[in-house]
Amino acid sequence: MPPVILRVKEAPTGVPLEAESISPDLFADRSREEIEALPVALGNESHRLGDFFQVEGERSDQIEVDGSIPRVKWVGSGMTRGRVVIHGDVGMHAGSYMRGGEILIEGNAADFLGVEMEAGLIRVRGNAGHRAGAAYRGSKFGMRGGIILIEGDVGHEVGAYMRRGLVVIKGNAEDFLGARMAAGTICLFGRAGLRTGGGMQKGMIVCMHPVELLPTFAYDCIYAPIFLRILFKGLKRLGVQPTPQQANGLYRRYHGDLAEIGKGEILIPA
Amino acid sequence: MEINGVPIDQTYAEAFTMYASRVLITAINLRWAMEAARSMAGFGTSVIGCGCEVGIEGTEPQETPDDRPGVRVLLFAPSKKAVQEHLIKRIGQSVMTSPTSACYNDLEAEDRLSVGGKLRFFGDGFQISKRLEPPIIGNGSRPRRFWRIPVMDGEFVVEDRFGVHKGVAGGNFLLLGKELPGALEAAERAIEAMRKVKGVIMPFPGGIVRSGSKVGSRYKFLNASTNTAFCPSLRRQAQSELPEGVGAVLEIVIDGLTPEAVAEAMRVGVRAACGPGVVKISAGNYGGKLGKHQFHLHQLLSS
Amino acid sequence: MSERRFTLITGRTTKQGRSVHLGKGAREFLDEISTLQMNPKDIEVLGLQEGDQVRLSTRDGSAVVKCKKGDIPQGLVFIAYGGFVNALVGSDTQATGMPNTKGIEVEVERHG
Amino acid sequence: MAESVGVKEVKVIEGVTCPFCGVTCDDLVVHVENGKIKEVKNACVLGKDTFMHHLEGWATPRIQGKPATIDQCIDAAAEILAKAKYPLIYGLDSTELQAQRKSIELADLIGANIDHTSSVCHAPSLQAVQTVGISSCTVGEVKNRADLVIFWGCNPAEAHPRHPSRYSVTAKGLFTPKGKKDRMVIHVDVRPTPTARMADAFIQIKPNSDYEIFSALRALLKGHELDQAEVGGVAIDEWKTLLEKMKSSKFGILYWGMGLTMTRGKYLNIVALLTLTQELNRFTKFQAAPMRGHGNVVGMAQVLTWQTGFPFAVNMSRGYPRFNPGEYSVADLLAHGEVDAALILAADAIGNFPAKMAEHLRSIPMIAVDPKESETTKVATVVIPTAQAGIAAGGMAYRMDHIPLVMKKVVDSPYPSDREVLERIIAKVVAMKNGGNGAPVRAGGARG
Amino acid sequence: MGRSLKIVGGEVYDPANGVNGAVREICVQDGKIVESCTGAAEIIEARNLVVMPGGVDIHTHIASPAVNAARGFRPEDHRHGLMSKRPGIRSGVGFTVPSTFATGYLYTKMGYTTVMEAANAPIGVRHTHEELIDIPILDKGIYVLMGNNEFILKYLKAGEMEKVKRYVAWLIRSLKGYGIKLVNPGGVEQWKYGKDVESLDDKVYYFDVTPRQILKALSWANESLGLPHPIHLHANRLGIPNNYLTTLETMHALDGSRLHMAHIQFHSYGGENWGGFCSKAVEIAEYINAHPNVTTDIGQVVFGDATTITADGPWQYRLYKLSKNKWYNQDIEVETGCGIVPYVYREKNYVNAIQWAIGLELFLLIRDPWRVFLSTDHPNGGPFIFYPWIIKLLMDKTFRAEMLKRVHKRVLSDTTLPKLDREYTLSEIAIISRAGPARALGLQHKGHLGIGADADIAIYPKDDDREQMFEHPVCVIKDGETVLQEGEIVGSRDGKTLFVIPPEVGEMDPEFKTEFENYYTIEYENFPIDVEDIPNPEAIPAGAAR
Repeated sequence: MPPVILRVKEAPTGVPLEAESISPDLFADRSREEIEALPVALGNESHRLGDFFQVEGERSDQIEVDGSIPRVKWVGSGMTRGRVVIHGDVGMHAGSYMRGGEILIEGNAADFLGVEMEAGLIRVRGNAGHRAGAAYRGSKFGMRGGIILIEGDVGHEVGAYMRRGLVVIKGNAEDFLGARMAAGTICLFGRAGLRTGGGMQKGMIVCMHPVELLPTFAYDCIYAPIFLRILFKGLKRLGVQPTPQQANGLYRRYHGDLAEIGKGEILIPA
Repeated sequence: MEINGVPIDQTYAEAFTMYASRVLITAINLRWAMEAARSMAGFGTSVIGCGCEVGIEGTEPQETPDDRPGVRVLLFAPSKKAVQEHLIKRIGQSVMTSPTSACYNDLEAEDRLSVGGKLRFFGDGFQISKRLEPPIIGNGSRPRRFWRIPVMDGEFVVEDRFGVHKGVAGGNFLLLGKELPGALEAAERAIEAMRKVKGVIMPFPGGIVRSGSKVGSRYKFLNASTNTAFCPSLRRQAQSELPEGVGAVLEIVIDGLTPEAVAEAMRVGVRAACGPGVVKISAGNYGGKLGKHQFHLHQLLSS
Repeated sequence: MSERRFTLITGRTTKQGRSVHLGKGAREFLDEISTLQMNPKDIEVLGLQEGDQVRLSTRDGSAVVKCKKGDIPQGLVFIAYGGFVNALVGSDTQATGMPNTKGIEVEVERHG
Repeated sequence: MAESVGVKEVKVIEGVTCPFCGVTCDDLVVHVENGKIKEVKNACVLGKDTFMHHLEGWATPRIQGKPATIDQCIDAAAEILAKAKYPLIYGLDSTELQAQRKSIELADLIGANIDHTSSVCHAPSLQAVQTVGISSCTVGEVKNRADLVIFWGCNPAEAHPRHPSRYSVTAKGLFTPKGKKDRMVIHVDVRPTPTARMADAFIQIKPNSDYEIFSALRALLKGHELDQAEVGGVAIDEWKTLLEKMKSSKFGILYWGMGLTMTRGKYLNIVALLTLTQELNRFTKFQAAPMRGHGNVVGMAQVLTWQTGFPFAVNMSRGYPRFNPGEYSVADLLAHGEVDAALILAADAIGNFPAKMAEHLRSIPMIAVDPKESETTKVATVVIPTAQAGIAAGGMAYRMDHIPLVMKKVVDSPYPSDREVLERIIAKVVAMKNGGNGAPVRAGGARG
Repeated sequence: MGRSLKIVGGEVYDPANGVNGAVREICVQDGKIVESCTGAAEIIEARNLVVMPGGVDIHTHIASPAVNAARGFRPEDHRHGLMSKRPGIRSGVGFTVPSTFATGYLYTKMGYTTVMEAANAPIGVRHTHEELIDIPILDKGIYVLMGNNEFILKYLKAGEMEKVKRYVAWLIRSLKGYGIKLVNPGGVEQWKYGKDVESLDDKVYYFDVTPRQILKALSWANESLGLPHPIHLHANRLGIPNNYLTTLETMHALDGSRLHMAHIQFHSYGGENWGGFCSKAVEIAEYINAHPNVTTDIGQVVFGDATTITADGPWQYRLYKLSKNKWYNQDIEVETGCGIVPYVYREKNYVNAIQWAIGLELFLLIRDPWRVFLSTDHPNGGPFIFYPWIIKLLMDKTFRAEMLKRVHKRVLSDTTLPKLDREYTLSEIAIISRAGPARALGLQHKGHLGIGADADIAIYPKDDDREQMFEHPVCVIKDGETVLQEGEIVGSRDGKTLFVIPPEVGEMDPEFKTEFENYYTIEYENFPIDVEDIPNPEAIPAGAAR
């Protein structure tokens, strides 16, 4: 199926454009004219998608955005199928509530990437902002499934409140990585900020560099968890190659957060 | 029909349906994977006395979920529930106990039995569930859940659910030998060839059974007894199937994930067995009354 | 250089709270918001005198204020909310809406 | 201002509510002579100055820096707002409930972002409550029952001067007849503030270590031993002692301030605090409360919540309310340069915001509605002076514990109230949108 | 105003006036039902439609400091039910704790026109009146919490019953309240030191009075002041297994006096513990059937999201520990408490399923529809927007049978619900959702379509799917003005605030001001609310002392 290509006519620079209509579910059965007529909001004004993008192709659940759209929000939010590729940056809430399919962001993603997503794959070649894979305010749980892979750096509270799923970060993370997570897996290849895993209930955070841990994490042992081997083998399928040292080596295991039920674990190469 | 001068009876092996599962055991090296597998397959010769039939299917040096050497074990039992019970018992007692081991499902099937999901309680509340999704475990497959159970050497990883589907048990053929050493040699040749076939096990010791059985006995409390028709010593006392000159009979029983795998195993097994010292090849059946599968020797050997 | 690194605390003071009613251009107000409180020992270590001008530099900006001895632990410096603080505070809120306004890493050096 | 001549007119107004802070004292006595405030009794220095100096630094109506009439200013403001695609309405703390109510109606009408000073004050506390809840009470409960009061990262002696005497330290109540003698007061902060002087104990902690400390206290409360010997620069044993005091109190209260909301960790600092105090209820009665309030900031959160469902950082651009701190909060809207016009009411945004945020505000059309000149009015496109709420305009204000109180008008002002200005802007915007005559609309936008 | 209209051709259900489906013409003038219009009248064609008085909700939580706290602390709830602004219509959010404008519109969209806000701490009533201003269309009244008021406890301790009465009258008058609400009497005062009461005869710390004394005293005060509504009681031990015994004892304690038992579903539980949790609906219904002094609303459970909001602080602490959800607690000086915990009722959870069944059992087992009223104890049992779904359950036993297949199977074995064949008639629905509550509230001009009644009228389509029918009124008229047509709000207008003027029973003692200021933190003079502060007040006179 040839993709629908969205060529950026005029990228918003100030007032944000909200374009949850850029979603494979909506493009799949629509003609080019119908896609152009999909609604978007520039601040409090209603517009057509075609006012901002030149649409090429139709009736496809493959979408390519040909350019950087850092002020375009909600791209692929709630999508269940297909693939969205953005050849550049994307604005807030990309892939939030996502339930299937794939988003590839070749540039950077803004805050709230993949928040409360349930399934699917989000891959970012650049950096991602705060709260990727986390929860919106008030929700008990964040990401409920799916995979987020960020090749660059990330902001605060990435993977916070996570209930299930996998977040892989090749770069560095700021504070509260995996804070209050209920379960799930976070794998950080770069360096962590402060308070990693603060308030975590269960779940696993693997940090490939030494981490300054909270006093409420307790050291257990040095060992080679078999599960990591399964995880790393899987990561290779996503193009993430752990070093042999990381794949086969020993890890220091800490459990916490003892302020909560304390069944989470943080693994750091020994 | 004759192969290498050995006549093949115009008969068929009668086999029946049993539910099958396939387990992949890995460990730090092949030796320890094999130890666990052997232990798991132990005392799993016949459903009659063991409740299930278990055997080692083969080894897997690389392509395992954790990239460690592995051994595949097949387990057959009369019902899904029985498969589940025996998997839980055998993985729990023989694999979980074995140093460095991990245990994965290796059968994609609609029906899936909770096995790790039951063994997890051994973790006494410290067990950890991990679920991995399609792009990580290969696109198109279902998510897989693993249990990580803390044990004294680290952690025992066992998959939550194991696939089960209908398999075939009781595929067989009989080697009628002039005398025992020659018959045993022929049977060994057969087993060696058959072990290369995927998806089958020969559950008896070394793959070979000498105490073939028939249905029923003169004792009310026993529903199977020695296969009088093939015991050389009873050739004149009971109704016998043995021609003159047969001094020893050995049987090879095959359980397989599919009828095709059983047929293939029988085909390569019979071919390898046929040689000096073998008087005839036959097969065991119950007149077509017991099993749904019939493997006609002539048919499968001519293909 | 490490002795020049401090943690900057900002906050309300009674004087700032009172003088704000005189108007934000009032001398009392400007005086209060442009005064850095430091531990006397830290002043000494930096070779400063009370009343000296110091430059505060953070990741996000810098400001020149005068220093004053205060009841404050070593390693901390305090300044009242106001225009001078604003120059030192960044705008990232970590998706909370609140910029880092207290507990900021700051370099203090003599100015002029 | 009308100077009256002849007979001196003297009024003594009792039970006046102070508009300055969240203590919201309602026992002020204001003496007014000839329309001027002569004396304010019972107020703290901050409250007193609020009244006594309310005439100093008054703003004047102007457009683009040139003097204008109020009517012209309202027209200009309406025009800016009606045209804006992504406007911001902000401030709203130092005013009364009816004006706040109108500000939301305006935001709804024009599809604006609306946020208030909570956003850069106790919004992290609100976010924490949204995350885990809170075990709390009104200040009267503290006055009547508290035998342990902890001030953590707050400084009531300077920011809420009458809180200790009215509610929390020396106040005498039903089960605390001896006031201070019936209470233990503990102050925890990174430096000894004047509040330390009224406390029985002061615990000095390292900056930015609150999260670690609350987490450690929670773990200790659950019976865990920790690997560390000290947390936040204080020995574990000392924390254990504090914990024992908390557990053995009959009624404990922990008040926190911006020492927690503004430092690294933000709302998660408060989450840790709130879960600790909630969990202490397994042992005793334990509560926590934020030391809120510049002005009537709590009232704004209240009315915004009942009208939109959300206490701050509300966006109406899609025709219905949405909430997202980090996106619709004032700091982020400005830092990201998203808004294209702003109405700043009763707050000095430029004077209080980090430089980068202020920079964006300067670059867009901005309306400042304020009784007094400020850094904001200095650069605003339109300046509309108003009567100061709680002094020259009546209304309602909320105390830090959500208790509403009536603010009395004690003197007249030549300028309209905030509410009136907003009503007139709304009417004008409605007229512009409908091409109509701009007749005032009623509360709730009633029609027919 | 001054609009005249005639609703013609409709099947009228006006049980208070004995009209049961007859085709009648309803005439309206100046906001009231009249015998006939004096001049030209607008005609509303109602042929093949059902005409009923506007709905009256006797127990709901829609505006109060507690409700607003719940709104503020549940942003996740508001992502459902977004309501856009339109000219004349304000935007809002609405699910379990809707915003104010949304609340008015959502009730109107079901044909409801009068609702009673069921729990208010006196010191927060000023706030509530402010919220009510922003709840359009509906007429509203406020119950004032008194069951744990320390002044009442103090007067009771001293045996000063007259002071209790005077204080109650002062509170109602000062606050422009409608009735007396009790929540876990004595228990909430105990909660202020982290405890609860276990029985009607437990003594409250320091005050040494019992829940039984509080109940009797406030009931007596209520009746001797002649307030239109009986005491509105959230009994002790809400939500706890085996609480039905306390419920029976409570009703027995007030034998003979008028009594409204709020959300009785939550008080009809058996079993020694959660494992043995079971229904005691039969026992409770039997008692109510035999005691005409008792009215009740059910507090029906609806599956899905709920927000539990109650002054019952100790219960909410238990629920927080049970559910592990977030927990908001606000104790209110001198007066009461408040707890909020989000909750999800699940079909397959046996406790939730049995709670659901108990509500329906009670509806079906209590024989006199004039004494049992429709409520979900919004939003405790679920949001009020599910009233039409509950009506369908009551009117359609086939639908009940379908639901029984979905819920936890213990409902089949452990409750009488599967055996109950009763189906409510339209007239009975009109009683439990309008005529009955209005009568129990003493609102003589509400809940019926007789001459002189307020012209609050709901016109529904005839639809065999009763949920559809009650969810989609064709037209709703409030005070004679059309406020809803074809499913859309067409005329948002302000509703009235209904309050009771109690009889003069004497001023408070001179020392009361001192005591007040000793224990409260506000000035005595700043406590009362001027009627001028209420934009559309309507005073309801108290009746004769009983």
